[in-house]
Amino acid sequence: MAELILNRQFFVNVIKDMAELVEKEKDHLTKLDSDIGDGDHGVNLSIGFRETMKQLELINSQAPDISSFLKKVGMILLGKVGGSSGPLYGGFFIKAGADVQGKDEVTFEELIGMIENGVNSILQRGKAQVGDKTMVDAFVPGLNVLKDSTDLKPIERFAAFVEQMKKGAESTIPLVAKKGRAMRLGERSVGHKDPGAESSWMLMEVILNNLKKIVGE
Amino acid sequence: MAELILNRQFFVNVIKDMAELVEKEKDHLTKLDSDIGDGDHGVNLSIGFRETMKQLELINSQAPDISSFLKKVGMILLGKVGGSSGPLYGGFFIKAGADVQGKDEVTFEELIGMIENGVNSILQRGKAQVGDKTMVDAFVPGLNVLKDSTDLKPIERFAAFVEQMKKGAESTIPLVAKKGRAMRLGERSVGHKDPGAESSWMLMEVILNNLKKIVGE
Amino acid sequence: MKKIINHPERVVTEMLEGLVAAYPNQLKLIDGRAVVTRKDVPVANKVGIISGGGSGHEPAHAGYVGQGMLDAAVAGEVFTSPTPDQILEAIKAVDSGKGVFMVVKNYTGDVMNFDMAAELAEMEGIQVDKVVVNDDVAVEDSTFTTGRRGIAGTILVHKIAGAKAEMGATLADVKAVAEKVVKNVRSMGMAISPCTPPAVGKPSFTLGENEMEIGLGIHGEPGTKRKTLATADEIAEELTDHIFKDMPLSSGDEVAVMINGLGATPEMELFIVNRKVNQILKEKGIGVYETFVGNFMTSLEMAGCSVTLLKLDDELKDLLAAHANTPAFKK
Amino acid sequence: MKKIINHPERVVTEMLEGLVAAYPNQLKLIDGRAVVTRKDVPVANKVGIISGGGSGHEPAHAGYVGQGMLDAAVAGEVFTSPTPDQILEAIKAVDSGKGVFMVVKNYTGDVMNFDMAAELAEMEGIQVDKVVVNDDVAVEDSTFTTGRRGIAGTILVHKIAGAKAEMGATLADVKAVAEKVVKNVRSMGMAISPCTPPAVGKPSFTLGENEMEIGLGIHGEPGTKRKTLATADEIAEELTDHIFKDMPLSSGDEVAVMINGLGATPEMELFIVNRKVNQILKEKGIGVYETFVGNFMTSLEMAGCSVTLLKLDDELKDLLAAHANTPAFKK
Ligand SMILES: Nc1ncnc2c1ncn2[C@@H]1O[C@H](COP(=O)(O)OP(=O)(O)O)[C@@H](O)[C@H]1O
Ligand SMILES: Nc1ncnc2c1ncn2[C@@H]1O[C@H](COP(=O)(O)OP(=O)(O)O)[C@@H](O)[C@H]1O
Ligand SMILES: [Mg+2]
Ligand SMILES: [Mg+2]
Ligand SMILES: [Mg+2]
Ligand SMILES: [Mg+2]
Repeated sequence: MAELILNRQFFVNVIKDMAELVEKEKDHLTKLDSDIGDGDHGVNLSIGFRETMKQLELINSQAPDISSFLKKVGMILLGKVGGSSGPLYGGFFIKAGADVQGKDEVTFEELIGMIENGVNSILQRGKAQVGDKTMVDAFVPGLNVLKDSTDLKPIERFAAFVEQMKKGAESTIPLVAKKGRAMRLGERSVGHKDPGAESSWMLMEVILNNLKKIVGE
Repeated sequence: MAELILNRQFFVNVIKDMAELVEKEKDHLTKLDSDIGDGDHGVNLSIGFRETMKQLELINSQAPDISSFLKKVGMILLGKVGGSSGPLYGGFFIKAGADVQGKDEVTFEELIGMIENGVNSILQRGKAQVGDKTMVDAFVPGLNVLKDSTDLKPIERFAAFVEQMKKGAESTIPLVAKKGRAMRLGERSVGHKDPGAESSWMLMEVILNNLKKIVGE
Repeated sequence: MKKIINHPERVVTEMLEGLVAAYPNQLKLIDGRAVVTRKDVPVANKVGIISGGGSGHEPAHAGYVGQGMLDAAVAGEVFTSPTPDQILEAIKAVDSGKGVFMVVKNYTGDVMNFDMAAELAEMEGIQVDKVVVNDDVAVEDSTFTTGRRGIAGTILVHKIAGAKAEMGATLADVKAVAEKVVKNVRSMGMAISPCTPPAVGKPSFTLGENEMEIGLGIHGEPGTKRKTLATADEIAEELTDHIFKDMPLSSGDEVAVMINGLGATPEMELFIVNRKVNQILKEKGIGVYETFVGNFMTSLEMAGCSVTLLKLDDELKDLLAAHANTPAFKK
Repeated sequence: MKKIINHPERVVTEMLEGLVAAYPNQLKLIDGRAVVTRKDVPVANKVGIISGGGSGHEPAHAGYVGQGMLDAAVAGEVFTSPTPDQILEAIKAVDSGKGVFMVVKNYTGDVMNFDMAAELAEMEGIQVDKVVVNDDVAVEDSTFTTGRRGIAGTILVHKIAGAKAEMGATLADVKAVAEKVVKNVRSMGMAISPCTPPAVGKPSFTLGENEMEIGLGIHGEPGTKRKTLATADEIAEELTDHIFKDMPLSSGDEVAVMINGLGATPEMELFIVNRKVNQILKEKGIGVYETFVGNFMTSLEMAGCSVTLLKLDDELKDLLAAHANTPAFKK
């Protein structure tokens, strides 16, 4: 099997599908956030991705490489999503592109590095740890699986990553929130899934689905 | 009959008796003021005259003449009575003494001039006219009688003055207030006697009573 | 009544003590008289400028004591005129021999007490003159006044008369410029919630959740009309309309604008009002020489605002721009 | 909800327009970005100082833009952090090549968004550094923060970092002095009535007629305890006690004092609190170098106050005394 190469169109498709996902899951995410937060997570993401879709053609045509394209996407999310998830997800995309400057296609291994950079940006920005009941509870264990399961084929490997993130999101249910707005609820946050943990595995699943399309599964 | 001469002790006695009157009529005056004002006229006068009584011996011993004595009394009333009646009555006493500097006794004619000066001070200070439902409705017609009834003997003349002031006070009942706090009530002030008009004839009656004592009636 | 105080009867004294404690190098308090003066009074060769009135309008008036504005401020009890003996004390403290000028707001009590004090001072050989400020276009007569009330425009009188005096002007010249300000300054206010005088303990009036009061004074005395709460832009239009009716301004005129908060109004709202007032003036071709936005003449914790316009000429502009250094107003 | 506004969604934009309309010679607004800058930015050879945060805390922060304090302020929606693209705009506007210093209050959202903007600016070759202000001794963690919140003490950071930058200091030196202020400044607040964010339309919390909330933040987030309303003196004691526990001061130390109103507190009450704070400090032999009383960091129309103490050394004293000319703070 030839090496898995991801071109710029791959990333454009991913963003389009993420925008579609967010519209579909908006109410679900907002509902989760109204249980333990301020009930705007789905709305926040929707505002950001709608603006991204509006500008997608333009930024795609202007960006010289994948790095710039993702930086622009991240900037729009930064400016429009607001709240906590704005800088977190915005930073994720900006940093994901940071190491692939000048490239118009990347390898699967490079994609893993991009995701690692993105997750590191979330950790650095939010300073949350696993167990704080945030998206970090999905991303960190997921990323460990993604990096470690070098024995698996790309699709299986990425599927294991998403699967682990999904478990990580489930794992937030019994936790007491230690970061973000849910913190103020203290013990009362127990029994609810963290909305950001939920949105994060869903967004990563969009990448998985696009990988599958490429390898023609 | 010898000319009626009023010495400094006369004025000291008048002030003492006014203070006594105010204590006796405090509730009555306050009641009138609560009908159409802010319910403090009796209280205001009481605070002022009590302070005057406290300092009475001292100021009497320090004042070189009747003028200074009355000025001091007026100053205490000015500083303690407050509200509208403070400057009005305070000014009354200060101005009453203004023309009798250097004197330790005054004639009955001079007393009339002193009262005229006092009333003028009230007119100048408050700028109220007859019919505005204030103490001016008592003082002005009263003063006219006092000045004009030159045919009467002193006591009768002064009694006519007080009698006319009392009538003037009664005349405020059907009026609509045009000055002072009662103004805000507009038509609703009709049917109530003005507290300042009431206190003014009562205070002047104290002078009458002291005149009577002197001539031995 | 919710207030951060110790005792309703001690609010004025304790407030003045707290003020002087904050500015010990600039201000001093005449013990027991509720008179705050510049520390350097009497200022040699300068007409002394005093003002005062009931308390509850802070920073008016003690906050305006300092270089280029007042030499002394006399504080009465809340919403109650100070007494002539207090005022006399202030007059004596600031007189350098050049005379004393009193800036009095047009309330019957204030006018009577300041006049009385002036007469007493004159008996002691001090030259005293005054101006009566009546900038409020809302009503001709109110509970507290005969004729129009003095409200936020008073601060502009302090500023301009103060600057004139600081330049060494005579009492007559200070009076002339103060009267020029009074002739050219107009204000109009509104409120959305009342205030509670500490000694009274209950609100001065009540307003429905959706009502506002237009044209009311700074003691909670009733306004000219009660209306449904309007937008900031509509309020700005209504207030300025009243002023224009009373003092027509034409294209080319220049004004100073004061958007004054009554105590509990967030600055955000004052700036939103200023935005519209500024637009209205620009549309009419009226130049805005300077704008003041803030709490200048308050009514305890009343929520609402007033708009003041002062029509300027070159002299007034210069005096407005002159140096001033007081706790509440610096230039 | 009673407010003098046009529309809850436009309050921030309209407020900033009204602010810039009031100070057209000193301030300008970056269109559509809710960024207010000095009119003369970038100031040659000067480290640019920026701050910002959610709106509703006026005059913070746009009111402190001007000579000797901030070069720019970035406004978020009410009680919501501004976004990195806005902040980046401010950074670019004020950078003269000497770097940009950010004064950030310790709220998770603010810290994340300012950090993000700094990284973006650095990618564009602009040197950026920051200080995180966490003066509130009330709580270690709150709804909005990890660690202590930044409240009124922030204004003293603006003043001192601003003065240092104005003198031509390097970015590292500005940072060093700002961190010295943060290390030596402590605040504690209380409230007797809540505020209503315009877009929310209802009060952030409710308090009984006889209750007060101690140690609450400037977004109406809960405090550390709810108590029966105390006297001004007792409140002053409680607030300063908390500060002393956290930052022991001894006889001979010198401090700057800030008595800050939360928006709807009559100045009278702030001065009554200052009176007692001043007495407490004097009794302990602590010198009061300077006192600031007023609305510096508000919470819309919340009624209440905070007390801030900044322990001074000679450097801080000089910088505090340096010239400053901004709409809300003049020296
Ligand atoms: N410090 C943090 N680190 C990582 N994730 C965080 C942090 N704070 C919040 N989050 C994530 O952000 C989500 C909430 O996002 P959102 O509702 O859009 O923002 P806000 O809380 O400002 O309304 C949370 O569910 C959590 O997963
Ligand atoms: N302008 C005025 N001229 C003459 N008398 C006045 C004037 N204003 C008020 N008064 C008198 O003062 C009285 C009220 O006095 P008082 O209750 O002591 O003062 P206040 O009205 O300030 O509470 C009124 O009943 C009226 O007679
Ligand atoms: Mg949320
Ligand atoms: Mg939110
Ligand atoms: Mg009365
Ligand atoms: Mg009264």
